[in-house]
Amino acid sequence: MSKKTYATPLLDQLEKGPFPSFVTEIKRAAKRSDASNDLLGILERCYNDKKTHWKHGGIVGVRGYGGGVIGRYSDVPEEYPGCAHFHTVRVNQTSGFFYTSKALNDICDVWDKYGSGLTNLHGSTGDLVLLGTNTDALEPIFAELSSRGWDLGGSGSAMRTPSCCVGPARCEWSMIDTLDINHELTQAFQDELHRPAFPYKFKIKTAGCGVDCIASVARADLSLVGTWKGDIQIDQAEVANYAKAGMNIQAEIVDMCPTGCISYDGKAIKIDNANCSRCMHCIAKMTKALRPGKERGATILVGAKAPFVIGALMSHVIVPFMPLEPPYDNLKDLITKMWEWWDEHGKNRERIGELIVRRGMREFLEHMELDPIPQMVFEPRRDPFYFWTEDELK
Amino acid sequence: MSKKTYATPLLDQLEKGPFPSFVTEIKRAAKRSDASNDLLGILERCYNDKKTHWKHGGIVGVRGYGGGVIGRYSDVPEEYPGCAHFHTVRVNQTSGFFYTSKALNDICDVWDKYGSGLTNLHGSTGDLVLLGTNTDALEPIFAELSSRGWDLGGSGSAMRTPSCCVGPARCEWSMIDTLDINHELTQAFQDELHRPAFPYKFKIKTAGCGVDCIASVARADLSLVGTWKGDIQIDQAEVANYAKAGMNIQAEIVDMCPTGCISYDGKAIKIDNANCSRCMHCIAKMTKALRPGKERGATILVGAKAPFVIGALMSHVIVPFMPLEPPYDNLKDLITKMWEWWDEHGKNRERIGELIVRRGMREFLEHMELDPIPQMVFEPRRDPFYFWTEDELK
Amino acid sequence: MSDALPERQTDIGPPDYKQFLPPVVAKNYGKWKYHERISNAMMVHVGESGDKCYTVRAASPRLISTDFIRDLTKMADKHCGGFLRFTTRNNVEFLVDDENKAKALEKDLRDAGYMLGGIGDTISNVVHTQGWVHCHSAATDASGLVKVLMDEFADYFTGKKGLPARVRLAVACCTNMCGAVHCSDIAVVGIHRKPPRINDEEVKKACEVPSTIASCPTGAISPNPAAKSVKIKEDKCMYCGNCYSVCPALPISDPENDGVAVVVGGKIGSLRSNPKFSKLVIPFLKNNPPRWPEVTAAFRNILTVYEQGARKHERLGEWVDRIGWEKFFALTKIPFTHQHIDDFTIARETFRASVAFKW
Amino acid sequence: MSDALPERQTDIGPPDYKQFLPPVVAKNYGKWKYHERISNAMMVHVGESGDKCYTVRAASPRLISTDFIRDLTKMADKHCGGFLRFTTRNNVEFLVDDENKAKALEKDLRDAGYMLGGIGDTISNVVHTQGWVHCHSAATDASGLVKVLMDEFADYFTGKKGLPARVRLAVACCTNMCGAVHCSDIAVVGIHRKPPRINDEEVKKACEVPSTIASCPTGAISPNPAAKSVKIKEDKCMYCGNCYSVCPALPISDPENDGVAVVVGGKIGSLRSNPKFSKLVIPFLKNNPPRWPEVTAAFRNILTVYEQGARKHERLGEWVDRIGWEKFFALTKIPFTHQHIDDFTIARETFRASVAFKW
Ligand code: SRM
Ligand code: SRM
Ligand code: SRM
Ligand code: SRM
Ligand code: SF4
Ligand code: SF4
Ligand code: SF4
Ligand code: SF4
Ligand code: SF4
Ligand code: SF4
Ligand code: SF4
Ligand code: SF4
Repeated sequence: MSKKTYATPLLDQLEKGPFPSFVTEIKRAAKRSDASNDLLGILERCYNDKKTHWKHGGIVGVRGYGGGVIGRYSDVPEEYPGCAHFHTVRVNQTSGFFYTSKALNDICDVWDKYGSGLTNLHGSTGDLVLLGTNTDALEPIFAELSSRGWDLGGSGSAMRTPSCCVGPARCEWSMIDTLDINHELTQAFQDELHRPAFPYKFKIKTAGCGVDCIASVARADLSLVGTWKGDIQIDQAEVANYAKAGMNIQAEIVDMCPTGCISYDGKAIKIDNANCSRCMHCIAKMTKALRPGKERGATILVGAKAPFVIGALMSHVIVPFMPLEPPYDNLKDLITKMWEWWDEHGKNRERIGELIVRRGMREFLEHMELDPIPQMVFEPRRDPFYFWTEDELK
Repeated sequence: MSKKTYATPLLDQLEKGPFPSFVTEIKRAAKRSDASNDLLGILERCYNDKKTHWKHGGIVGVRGYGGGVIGRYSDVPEEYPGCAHFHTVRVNQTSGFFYTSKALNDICDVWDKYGSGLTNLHGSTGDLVLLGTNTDALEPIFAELSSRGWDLGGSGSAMRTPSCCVGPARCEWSMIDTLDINHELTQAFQDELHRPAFPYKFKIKTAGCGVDCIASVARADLSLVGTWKGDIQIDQAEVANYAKAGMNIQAEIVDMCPTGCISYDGKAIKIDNANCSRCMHCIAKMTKALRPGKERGATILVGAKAPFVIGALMSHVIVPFMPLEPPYDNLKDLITKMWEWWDEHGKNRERIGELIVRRGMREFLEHMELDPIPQMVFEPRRDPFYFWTEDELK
Repeated sequence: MSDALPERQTDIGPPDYKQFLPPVVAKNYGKWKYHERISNAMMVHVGESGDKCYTVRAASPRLISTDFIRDLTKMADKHCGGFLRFTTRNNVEFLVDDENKAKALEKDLRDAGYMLGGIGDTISNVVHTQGWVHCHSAATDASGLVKVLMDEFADYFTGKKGLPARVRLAVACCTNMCGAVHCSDIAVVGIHRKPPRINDEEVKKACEVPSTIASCPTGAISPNPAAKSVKIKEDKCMYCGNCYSVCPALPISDPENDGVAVVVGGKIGSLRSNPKFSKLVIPFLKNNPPRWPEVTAAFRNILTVYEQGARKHERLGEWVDRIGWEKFFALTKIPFTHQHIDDFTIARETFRASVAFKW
Repeated sequence: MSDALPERQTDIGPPDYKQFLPPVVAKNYGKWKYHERISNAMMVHVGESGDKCYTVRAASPRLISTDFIRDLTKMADKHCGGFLRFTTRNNVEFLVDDENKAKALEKDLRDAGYMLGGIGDTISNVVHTQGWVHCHSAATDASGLVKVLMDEFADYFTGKKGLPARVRLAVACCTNMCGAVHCSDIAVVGIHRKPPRINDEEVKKACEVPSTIASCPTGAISPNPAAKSVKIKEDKCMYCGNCYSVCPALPISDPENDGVAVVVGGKIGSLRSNPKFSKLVIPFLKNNPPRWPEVTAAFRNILTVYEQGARKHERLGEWVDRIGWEKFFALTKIPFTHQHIDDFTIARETFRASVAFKW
């Protein structure tokens, strides 16, 4: 195919300015790839028309899998034949997004050969996203990647690619092994990841602490967040150093503690641990002086999702503290149990959080064999409208 | 009728203890009234059976009125014939619940003649409630009362008897003339009060300030609450007196101000009035030192009600500030306009607050010709799901 | 009173309040400067004019005989020029313009056995409802509960015992909540625990099917055209009794299973924090008349923990919001059950979407 | 790469992360003691062992070519033993175990034109989505918006300008919100303003009617049995486009009326305050590619007011909660409209049921 050259006056304006330009990236790829070259053209057109020129994807994929590829077709295929098909391949990223040059170069080789040469590192769910190829290339790509040790991520009504924060790899606050948990869950649920069989998507995100650098509470059906029991460990010498270095401990720490459980007499910090909600503020701002308590585990929350259909939800607590040690069987059992209930009662395109809202926490908790506890709610109900079982009436 | 004597071992236990006893009151009335005597019997029976022995009331009332009487019949009329009928007459109380001996004695005379001799001073809505009479007595009671200057209160799907706090009569904080407003509204809407023509009940409560001693925000479809513009008036000498008298101004005032807009240097108080939310805390606790600002008016809120059918609602702001001076035409117009919309769209047994939730604030505000302002909400909406009119798209 | 009926009048509305204002009130109307609490039974309001208005407050059971009223008016005639008023919580207030008069009044009231108090940071009278005295809908009595609660907390009314802030009690005998239960510091509401029983014959005669269906908050009611009646999906019914309000042929009361629920933490004023709804803390206590000892014990427990934990001026709901509901349940040792977790219209907003909580 | 295809494998999952950990990370895994920020481009983590791990962070547009990746790997080969990682906001991190190495690395990166920063209280990279580059659902572009926003706020990324706290931006090209718009400090989301157009023939062929009906949050869709299609009650449609996600025969995009909405005040972590949803502040700005000047100006305005008003460590949503939304609108001079008042599932909770507010 001889390459068209597109005038891209609009896009060109996005090569200006200090931030690295995705347009430059498309142009770089376009040098080698017809698909990327035509993408330039079609994208300029979108900018011009102020509308998308992509159509709903049909179902495309690799043999034996029901997900991992997002089909995409343009609505002007004749004019931009290079990206008439422009499917996305979701490659399951590594835990914590750690790579070696070798590994990334391998992927680049495959992608330069079979795809547009364009990627997203990473997609919002966490996948290493290979952006733009055609249906015929899918099997070869998969063969090349999988033989090199890479597998696809999730799409459709399946478990989605789990992801996690950098955690113990490079963070002093991680109270669970986020990378290992993330890896183990991904491995344990390969079938659920590749072969959509759920009512809708199911996302898992693991954060080492309540700072939640992976946004689990906002963006995962299952949020695992590291936490502790026991007293915050205080190094008073370091407290003094912070003060010396100019920190206004009263204003920045004491007054900002949401539970008011810290006091500071100008010398030492005292924490009323029984009233600490483990919000992480003081620890995050005085990392040298304060460290979480010694008994470690995770809080398990369920149900976050985007606004459709009943308004956005954040994940809410269902297990306040769960020790998480390999092989994480307790966690895997919990997940399996959760899926059972959702599978049975969830409507098509109903996330688990929506199902809990629809059928009530009671049914969910009973299925999960979890006792109701106040930590599950911000506050008890207001109205006196509730159910009793025959058992409870006895 | 020769009087039965009832053994009331259960009720008798409610004559013990320091608080004045309603059982004693029933017994006092029973001395003169068969109805009250039989009430003793039926009430003991309720205590024994742990259930009510009253049935739904049929429609009873006085000629020309659709409300003001609550019909009530017992489900064991043969056994307690004196209270087989036991209707309640709601007498419209005075503004602020002020009375003279003469006025109350008049009512007692009528009630001793035609009723049980039992009353509620006052009902939860505010009426002077005459408790227990029979259908035949209703017209005479009404004639006796109305000729002495008393009228009935509301019931059914009507405007209900408005009520108000003691306000300017005996409170230094009242920023509107609660008694007069209450009286004027009651008089202006006599027809709406006596002849139910609304989708459901409509309650009005007027409080002189945000302390809300009449519970308007919790219990009225229309809540009028006095407030001010301008700076809080400070008498620093009295501030000093409070400090001298032992008040911990920092802890009790400064730290408890919800907007953090007060400072105190050990001598004088300073208020950042632009950030004051007029919550009334500081004024209420330092009444000699602090007084509301000088421009006075009311905040108008709409929609409170009990939990049926969609959960309890509190009234919410629709007009942040409205000057209220006799003859209160601005207020009367507002009310009439509100009723128009509710009348048109409200379902049977749908309170105005529920209707606003069902059809949205926009429609209500547009009908009211009120512009949307941030004071109407705690926070703006979360989701991006909203309507546009053709006009707005232009 | 003569036997011939006088001529009736309509739409005259209530008498003008102005004629009922005591002279000191009329004179200083709208011109009060400040007030001072003299005791929990007496306060003085001082006018810009320097005039003083002393108020003495007495408890009333609200359900009172004309005798009780006549006693009050006699007292008013003797001390107050025949003026008196009631409060929004059904206490009686006597107003005089001079300290000595106030003292004499107070003495007379005490001698006559009145319970004085309710002013300031007290447990004042209980906002309440009809109960078994008058209402068909009642799942419990109201006056009886008020009596036993006020007996229990008499010292908090009179001021013998102090409190961090006002504690407002309420009693409602059914979920219509004619009392102020939904926004009270501690309150009790009558509830049922079994679905209504359908009397098809009566439904046909007495009820409007569409409004009966519409009355159900959970959509448990559907038409039963064959019987010209309704059907109730029992597993969707949460026994609120609203259908019974609309249709007498759906009786729901059941002595075995009726009782009360305790809610706490509501408030009305906007001082410090926004008005708050009460929250459920005890889903059920059985009806144990005449003195409902389980209810008074529950209130006592909650009050004691509040008293110990709250700061000055901190209302019960504000205290709980500060320490967190998990601490409230821990401190009061009240068991937390499925009933506590909301499953109604705003349930999602109550789920703890945060990892910050206390053990 | 050879031409013959290697043997495919399935269900192997991702490679074990352990092989990708830089040696200093592997050695100190789970045993970090503290970290220090050296600049907004570099930080050091110190292990219990005393080992140090220096991180240098560079911006990436996320939509990158293999060339970009190969450049990164070359840099990693040169300085970091071939190890590198990405952050959850799509920045690139290079990790070394020695300060001098870190400095050399930083210099090389700067020389190669990388934009360094994003560490600490910065505006880091924007979480975003596909937009016109790849998605059929997009009401706006994503990468373009990210580019112009990050150009506008480059100084806040590099740390040339400071901030009271992190400000997290997000962009989503439709209300599916694949970005983190619903919990971000300042974010923008693509929206439509006209109902979908129904292509009956296509609906019949391509769509499942019941799931199309169920997809509508407002219940605006009903069956059209005659046409084996659906009907849309236009006055109930609020143009969310969810039906189009489910049924391609209901196109909704409309260049004249599509655009973006700005939301603010969300947060995710539980530090200080619970996670917060973003709230709508600007209901509509037109799509004005390629540089959306109205959007960058709106963000700039909000950021400036926040910067001036917030306390140290106070996130945007925390600042607004402290001063109140009425003040936010006054300070930013953003007009308040009907669109701001919630009318969706939790609307009632947002109505101001309190008399405490600011003028
Ligand atoms: C007498 C009184 C209770 C009392 O002991 O003080 C009362 C008594 C009744 N109320 Fe009430 N309500 C009374 C104040 C209230 C209040 C409080 C208030 O007005 O401040 C409320 C809560 C606020 C509100 O309006 O939402 C209240 C909310 C209800 C409801 C629920 C309404 C709703 O929209 O949810 C009902 C049910 C109904 O209307 O069918 C109701 C219905 C009733 C009925 C008429 C029972 C019925 O279903 O037919 C009760 C008659 C009892 C009787 O036999 O005397 N009553 N009712 C109060 C009126 C006295 C007066 O006129 O002064
Ligand atoms: C007499 C009465 C008004 C009336 O028209 O009858 C009244 C009168 C006063 N109230 Fe009240 N309030 C009265 C019901 C209320 C109510 C309504 C209710 O309880 O249902 C409330 C709202 C309660 C709530 O928020 O849940 C109420 C919350 C207050 C407060 C706020 C307390 C707080 O900090 O939250 C004050 C201010 C204070 O005391 O600092 C107050 C202060 C006052 C003052 C001091 C106002 C003044 O300067 O005159 C009055 C002296 C009373 C006292 O008891 O200390 N009054 N007060 C009501 C007496 C009821 C009773 O017999 O106990
Ligand atoms: C690298 C990264 C994790 C990863 O696995 O990739 C990370 C790493 C760290 N975060 Fe984070 N956070 C990262 C995304 C997040 C996110 C998620 C997001 O933005 O979508 C959040 C939640 C934001 C929210 O609440 O909306 C997040 C909120 C924080 C906070 C809390 C800030 C606050 O006070 O609200 C801290 C604590 C602090 O800095 O005091 C924090 C602190 C840290 C520390 C200091 C933790 C540590 O001791 O190592 C790390 C240094 C980073 C820095 O930038 O200063 N990190 N951090 C992510 C970098 C993204 C980027 O390129 O900018
Ligand atoms: C690629 C990605 C955006 C990106 O640029 O990074 C993406 C792209 C799409 N998302 Fe998403 N979502 C992506 C992360 C998310 C996230 C964020 C997350 O996972 O943390 C969300 C919000 C959280 C959530 O799950 O609720 C998200 C919420 C949605 C929704 C709404 C789901 C809901 O329950 O409300 C849809 C609609 C749907 O499923 O039909 C959706 C649908 C889509 C589809 C498949 C469009 C469609 O309707 O068929 C998009 C394909 C675009 C394309 O052509 O490539 N996408 N989507 C992200 C996945 C990359 C990856 O695998 O790493
Ligand atoms: S979530 Fe916690 S453990 Fe994970 S990177 Fe962030 S601060 Fe560290
Ligand atoms: S973790 Fe949070 S709640 Fe606990 S002491 Fe620190 S700042 Fe306070
Ligand atoms: S509401 Fe305000 S004005 Fe009315 S009595 Fe109470 S404190 Fe006084
Ligand atoms: S009225 Fe309330 S907000 Fe205003 S200064 Fe006083 S305490 Fe603060
Ligand atoms: S609360 Fe219920 S039972 Fe009690 S008076 Fe009101 S309607 Fe009757
Ligand atoms: S009692 Fe309540 S929930 Fe049960 S059927 Fe009647 S209205 Fe519905
Ligand atoms: S936000 Fe909407 S338009 Fe953007 S990628 Fe997700 S589904 Fe596509
Ligand atoms: S665009 Fe949204 S609101 Fe409109 S019909 Fe489709 S799903 Fe319903």
